[in-house]
Amino acid sequence: MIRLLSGDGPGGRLVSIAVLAIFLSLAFAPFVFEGTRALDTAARICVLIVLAASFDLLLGYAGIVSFAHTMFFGLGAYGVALSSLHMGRGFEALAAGTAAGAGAAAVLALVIGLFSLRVRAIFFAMITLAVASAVAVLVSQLSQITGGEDGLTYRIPRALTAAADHGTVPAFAIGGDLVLGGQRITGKIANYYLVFGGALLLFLLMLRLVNSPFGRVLQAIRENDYRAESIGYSVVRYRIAISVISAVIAALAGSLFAIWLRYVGPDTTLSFELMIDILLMVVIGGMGTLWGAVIGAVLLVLAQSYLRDVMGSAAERMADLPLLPQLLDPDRWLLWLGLLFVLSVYFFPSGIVGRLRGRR
Amino acid sequence: MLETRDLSVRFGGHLAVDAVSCRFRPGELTAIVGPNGAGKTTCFNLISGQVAPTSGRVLLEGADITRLSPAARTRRGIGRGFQQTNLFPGLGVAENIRLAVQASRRKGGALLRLAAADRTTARATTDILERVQMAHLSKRLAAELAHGDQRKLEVAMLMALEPNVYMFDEPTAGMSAEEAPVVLSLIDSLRRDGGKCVLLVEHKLDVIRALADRIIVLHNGRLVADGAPARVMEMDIVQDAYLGQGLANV
Amino acid sequence: EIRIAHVYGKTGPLEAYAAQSHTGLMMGLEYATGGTMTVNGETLVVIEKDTQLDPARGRALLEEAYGDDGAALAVGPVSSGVALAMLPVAEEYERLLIVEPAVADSITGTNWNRYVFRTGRNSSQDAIANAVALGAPGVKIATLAQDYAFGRDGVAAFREALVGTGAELVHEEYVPSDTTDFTAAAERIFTTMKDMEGDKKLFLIWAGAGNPMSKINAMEPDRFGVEIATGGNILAALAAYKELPGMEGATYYYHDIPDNPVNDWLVAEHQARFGTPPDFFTAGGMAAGIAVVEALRKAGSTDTEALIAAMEGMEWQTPKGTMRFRPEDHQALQSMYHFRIRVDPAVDWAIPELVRELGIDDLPIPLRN
Amino acid sequence: MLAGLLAMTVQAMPGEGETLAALLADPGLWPLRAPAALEAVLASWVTLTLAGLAMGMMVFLMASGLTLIFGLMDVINFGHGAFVSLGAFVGVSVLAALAGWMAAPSLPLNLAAVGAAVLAAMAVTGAAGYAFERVIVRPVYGAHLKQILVTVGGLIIAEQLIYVIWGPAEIYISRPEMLKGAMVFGGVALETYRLLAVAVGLAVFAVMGAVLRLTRIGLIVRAGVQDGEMVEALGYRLRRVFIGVFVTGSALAGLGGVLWALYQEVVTAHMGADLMVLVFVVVIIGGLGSVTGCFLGALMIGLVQNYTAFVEPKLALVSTIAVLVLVLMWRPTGMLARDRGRQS
Amino acid sequence: MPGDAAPLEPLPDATAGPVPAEASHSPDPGSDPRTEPLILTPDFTAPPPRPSLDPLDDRTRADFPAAGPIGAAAAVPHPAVPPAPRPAGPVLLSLEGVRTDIGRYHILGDVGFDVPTGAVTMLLGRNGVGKTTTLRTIMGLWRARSGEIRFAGNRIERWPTHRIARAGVGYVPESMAIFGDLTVAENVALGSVSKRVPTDRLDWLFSLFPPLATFWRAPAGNLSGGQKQMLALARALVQKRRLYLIDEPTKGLAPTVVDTVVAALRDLKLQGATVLMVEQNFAVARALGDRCVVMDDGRVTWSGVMADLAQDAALQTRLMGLSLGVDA
Ligand SMILES: Nc1ncnc2c1ncn2[C@@H]1O[C@H](COP(=O)(O)OP(=O)(O)OP(=O)(O)O)[C@@H](O)[C@H]1O
Ligand SMILES: Nc1ncnc2c1ncn2[C@@H]1O[C@H](COP(=O)(O)OP(=O)(O)OP(=O)(O)O)[C@@H](O)[C@H]1O
Ligand SMILES: [Mg+2]
Ligand SMILES: [Mg+2]
Repeated sequence: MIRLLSGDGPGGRLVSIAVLAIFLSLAFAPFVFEGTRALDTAARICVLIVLAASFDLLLGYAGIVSFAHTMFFGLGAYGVALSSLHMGRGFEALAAGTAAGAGAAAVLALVIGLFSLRVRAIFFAMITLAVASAVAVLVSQLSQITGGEDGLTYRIPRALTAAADHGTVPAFAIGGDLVLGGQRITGKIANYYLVFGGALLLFLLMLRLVNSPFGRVLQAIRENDYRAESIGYSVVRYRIAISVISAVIAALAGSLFAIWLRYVGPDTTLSFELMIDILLMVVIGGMGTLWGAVIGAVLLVLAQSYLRDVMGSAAERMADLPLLPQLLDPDRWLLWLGLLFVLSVYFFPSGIVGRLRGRR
Repeated sequence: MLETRDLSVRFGGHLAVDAVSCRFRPGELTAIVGPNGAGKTTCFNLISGQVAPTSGRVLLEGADITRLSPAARTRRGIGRGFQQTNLFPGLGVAENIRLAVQASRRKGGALLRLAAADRTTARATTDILERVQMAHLSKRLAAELAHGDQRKLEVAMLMALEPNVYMFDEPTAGMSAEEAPVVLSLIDSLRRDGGKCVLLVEHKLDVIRALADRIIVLHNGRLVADGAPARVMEMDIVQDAYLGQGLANV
Repeated sequence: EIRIAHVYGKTGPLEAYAAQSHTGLMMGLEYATGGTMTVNGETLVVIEKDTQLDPARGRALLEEAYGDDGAALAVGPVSSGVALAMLPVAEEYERLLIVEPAVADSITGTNWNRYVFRTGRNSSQDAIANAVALGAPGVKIATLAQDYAFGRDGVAAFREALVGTGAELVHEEYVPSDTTDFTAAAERIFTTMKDMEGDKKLFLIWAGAGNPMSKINAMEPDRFGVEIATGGNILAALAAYKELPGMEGATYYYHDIPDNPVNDWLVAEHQARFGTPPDFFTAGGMAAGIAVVEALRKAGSTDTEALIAAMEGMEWQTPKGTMRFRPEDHQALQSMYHFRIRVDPAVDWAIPELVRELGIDDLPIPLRN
Repeated sequence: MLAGLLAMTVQAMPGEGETLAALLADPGLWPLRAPAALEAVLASWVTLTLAGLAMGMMVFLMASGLTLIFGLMDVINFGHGAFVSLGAFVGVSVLAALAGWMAAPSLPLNLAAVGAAVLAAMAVTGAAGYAFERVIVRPVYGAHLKQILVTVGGLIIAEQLIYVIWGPAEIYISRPEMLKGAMVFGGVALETYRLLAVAVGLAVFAVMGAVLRLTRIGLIVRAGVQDGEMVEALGYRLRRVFIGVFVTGSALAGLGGVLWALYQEVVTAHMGADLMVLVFVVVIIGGLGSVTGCFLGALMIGLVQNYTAFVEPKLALVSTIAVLVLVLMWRPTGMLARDRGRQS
Repeated sequence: MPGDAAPLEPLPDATAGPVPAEASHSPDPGSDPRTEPLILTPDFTAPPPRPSLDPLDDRTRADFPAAGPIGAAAAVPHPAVPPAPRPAGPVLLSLEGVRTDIGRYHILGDVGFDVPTGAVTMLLGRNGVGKTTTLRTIMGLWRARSGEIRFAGNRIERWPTHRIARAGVGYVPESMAIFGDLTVAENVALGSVSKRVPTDRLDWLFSLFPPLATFWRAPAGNLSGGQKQMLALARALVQKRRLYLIDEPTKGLAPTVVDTVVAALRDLKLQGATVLMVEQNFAVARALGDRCVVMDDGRVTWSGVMADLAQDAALQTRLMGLSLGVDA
């Protein structure tokens, strides 16, 4: 277990409990929660955990700010979509698309890195912003290939859709009326476990990565690149390496997402809003610790889905007060999240995880 | 082992290092002295690769390393400490040293091994911590150390690199009279026991007298004297331009 | 109880449209049920779902609506991208999705499936209506459109429809959606058109903010005898049309134009409740609301097959007069309005005055599914 | 490089590619779609040039505040866009109230209305900048990473607050009566409104230059960014100076916002954020912290965009990025970046 | 625009005379350097011309008359034997029961001592005992958790830093805190309250630290370590202050310059200034100090007249762990 987690446990009792709870909920989501939305939310969380964690590799571990992370995510997703459209429905298409997306992401990250990681870090932030916006435009321009603004809808192997039936879970009763199992395993559930397993694997891989000697060097570079260079680490190479790795992982996350969703479009995979969401997840959860990405992703997805309901009822209760109802309008949920974000940047720069760990 | 040939560098109109040629041998501790701004640190920068020379070459064991990056030179065995303290401020003291140990063993590229599981690196780290008498500080962040301790950590990181050529830039500046000897005896042992080539920039004459096998004097970027300590110290130029009344000659 | 899901982009850049659409839908249900909100003895309940303009979310919400909330049918969304992502869900769950007001042709075109109906216009309808309104023998027309699928489809439909009118399309100019400076595009168009003879028109197809109309007008196209023409817009945007009195084009809706009891009710009620006349998307939402009620009544149940049978070819009354679901692609055929701009200083926006109503039969909308 | 890649992809597309390839191959074809006299061609180019310069000037107005804050305080304010939007909304509200002055065919009245809107916008954005500095930016001076994060957070909040106050709808506004239309000399048309933008831009440029040259503020702020403690230890009230600069920068964003709103004739809460990519590009190619560089960069972008859009609209999309790439290949720190000292 | 003007490059070093032929060839790498010191021609530093202090003044340095020779500073007599301790004047600064925490660490626990007017008080102690922290606490850069700090009759422990500075306290930090992106001229200008500094003050600084004149328009980040230290001192000395807090000024300075600094601080004392200084070099401390405060582990362990400490090897060993040598 310890080895599996690369010796880097969540740390702190509360964090451990939270992470364990998240893991269990995700692992048994199809059987614990009712309804399609819950399953969809769970799958989304799996993908976003990987995406946010891969962004944290850059932001938290290497101190590089990139606004092009969703671009790589998109590459992975479009890879699967295009291969499924052109090669026809099938697992080969999924595999080929995934590989192609990851490869394209690696190449693009390498080019951007070679070009801009040599200059100051701020430059990298702005240049990635510019490149990402150019790619988004390109995707909408090349609508014959990419489906433009409207995106692409495609079919995945039948074994992964709700129509397929993979048998039922053996049911057994534990005392009295309590019966576990018995559910039908549809292709959708199989699909979910594909996403879950993929995400878990990638996450463990990243955990390993940041606790490797390589990961330590990244932190050193973040702290003082000049010094890192002078003790014999080639800073540019490390920076480029991590940006390529993080791009590839983002692309893989994109592929998982595409397999789950059976739709890709610029809004779901390339948008600046998604980029901001990832940023929020990483920062609120805690930069520089992958567990932060886990907690951040879960919180943000839950907030997006449920914060609004809470706010709606609060707004109703304050209906007679001036301004407050507007501020609490469910449509203004982003306002509160932004506030939370800013607060977390200063009051717990190490995010929720850092905060909870500190109280150990 | 290390040699510079007509090394020069010009910053704008200012010739900071002017055709400096000299050789450094293993087992020898060379002190480099000279007034402020004479070009000592810049010479170091040229040798370790932080600054590219306008002309001239740097040779290590006969090979030309003038075009290599600082990192590449460090990997070939040139270790360099800084005059202005230059650490990883947000990391712990032990981690600072560990990174240097890891660098010297070229383990930074390992993506999937576990850093914590690397016993030999860990052992080397504790070893160095003990040698510089900083074991009690190992968990503190480098940024939290007092100035003198930061200087010591700087030296410790250099030790951890285990280079063949050690370059110390005023390692004891700001160290108290009690602490400095610890560091100095370490430096001394490098040369005597390790047979390493040591370059030392220092303004404290007692240190130079005690340690140096040879002194090089830089003045306005030029090498103006090179020889045994006693002889060099007597020279007029050194007396007038550098030593002054000698308040520092404790 | 019958549950109807309204899945639409409540928050995000299209918030304003979304709000109109929702108001319209609710008023449509209210009007069609005579204020009782019951059909076939069952209460209508509207569940709102916010896609935040995210297709993935839209898709998940629609699944939730059908799967968990038991919605009999769904209405929405605002954005075409979201709509396209949602279409397969309707097919998978075998429930109806009434698209309103997303306009992409492919919704009732290449990506259509039999569970999809659309009460809103599609972009061809817009383009063709404009072509019919503007086209006449001897007229030379240039187009300026956004360089993405919507713009190119629009111009393509416009070009096709123009063929029958005797007008000639002499230049197509496409610019990025985020263009802010139209000097270059205008110069290119002027360069092409200035030495031509006859009536010269520049037709703008533009969605969203950054409408180039007044910027091009500021470059005084009349120097070269070029007149600007464009389709209708929401009231707020009509303010900018004040600079172009006399401009012609075709619009989807303006509250003063249609003359029927449904519209009279809508205008009066909207004015009374909100202090403003109903707008573009209010009318669309209402059309969808009435369609839902009519269909449920006609089918007598919420069974999807019964509903489809009831709706194919169904005609019903809307603020825009009679609409008809074409059986082949489930697109609602409807009137469009050829207008001319009049400026009244007392009104905040420019008034599109009816020149001619372009009825269902005047508009040859191609089948593309 | 990027442009080249793009050109290749575009060429690969059916239809489009042919005309494009032909155009690229034969520059003689460029302006000559229809037989036209040389003067007419010339007139087009003059129009494009004047318009491009004026557009650059407007971009400069929006970028100037960012450069000022960036150059002096080393704070990258990703929230700058929110101030542009805020200024635009305030300005538009004032203009709506002064509708009478706007509609009157009198230049002084028109200008008075615009002036009032600008003042109000600057006052409000200045005040917002004050709050932003105190609450959001102050704790993170010197920490770039945190600045980026915190100001992005500020951007989200500010945009949402605009929604709360002005509602979700975009607001349309017309230019004042006398600033509509264009001035036509021969075949050259120059929008009247752009003249106003040019005048304001030049004035701002001159005033900024004078203040920075004649006062010590620039010095104190630049020193304060490197080591705020030491500046305080030398007896300066650094916080006050910082606030002053930040407020000024934000007020300039407000000014840019109003002028941009009147140019676009519509305001949306995210208009500022949409402009940020352009503004960043201008600031980068100008060189971090250089007001003159920002000025030149803005003019350059204005011209390049117009020229490419005229010659080949497909390329206009990436022209900005291409300029950025080229400038950075030539000078990795931008055209006029200040020489920074060594770090060791 | 000043921000945009490229800093003037330092002019070709006017101080370097024509290089005699034998100076330009380097020592024969073959010969053993230990046998014969190779003596090359020394070139004495001629005084650089005095540039304008105004960092915004673009005139070239050639416009200014030459200043006095470098010997000017050395001309100030400074006997090798310290002067007899002067009677301590009225107390200018006093600390009482000062405790300072940094984060969760307790660094100072009960520090108290007096600094008399017109004298140099030395703060001594091993590394990490809290000397720097004491100076920073006085300056208001760390906040004392409890205790009193009085300066010229005012309680200043709650004052903001800039107010303390304006009350007449100059500070030379241990890290030097040079503004690396600013030119030397701009750094010095920031040290002065008025925009124009009296030229005699400037002349004095240039004669103390000639490199400052040479690199007047260069970015200060490019200075050598010792030159930065000189700049840090100059930035504090350019303005007359009542009290100077100086943290390890001689570290990294060449022996001649150390002498110069000692002379300069004596000068300052003659002008009526008060100095509180941290110094590791006991010879310097002994030569300059009138009084002495010794710290250990965050508290004061001894304070008194410098001469008492200088003459008592046993006391030195007790206080600082080893004998630093006694005066004859
Ligand atoms: N920022 C900080 N955070 C935590 N601890 C600190 C910090 N700065 C200093 N310390 C601690 O405070 C103690 C005293 O430090 P200080 O710098 O005052 O020592 P000093 O006497 O000046 O030593 P030196 O002679 O080495 O400069 C040291 O133990 C140091 O580790
Ligand atoms: N990057 C640079 N740009 C311009 N000038 C420089 C640069 N680096 C060093 N110099 C100049 O070169 C000269 C030599 O500097 P160097 O740091 O080598 O001196 P040093 O001998 O180490 O002095 P010290 O004993 O004071 O540390 C100095 O005058 C310095 O101002
Ligand atoms: Mg040095
Ligand atoms: Mg200290």
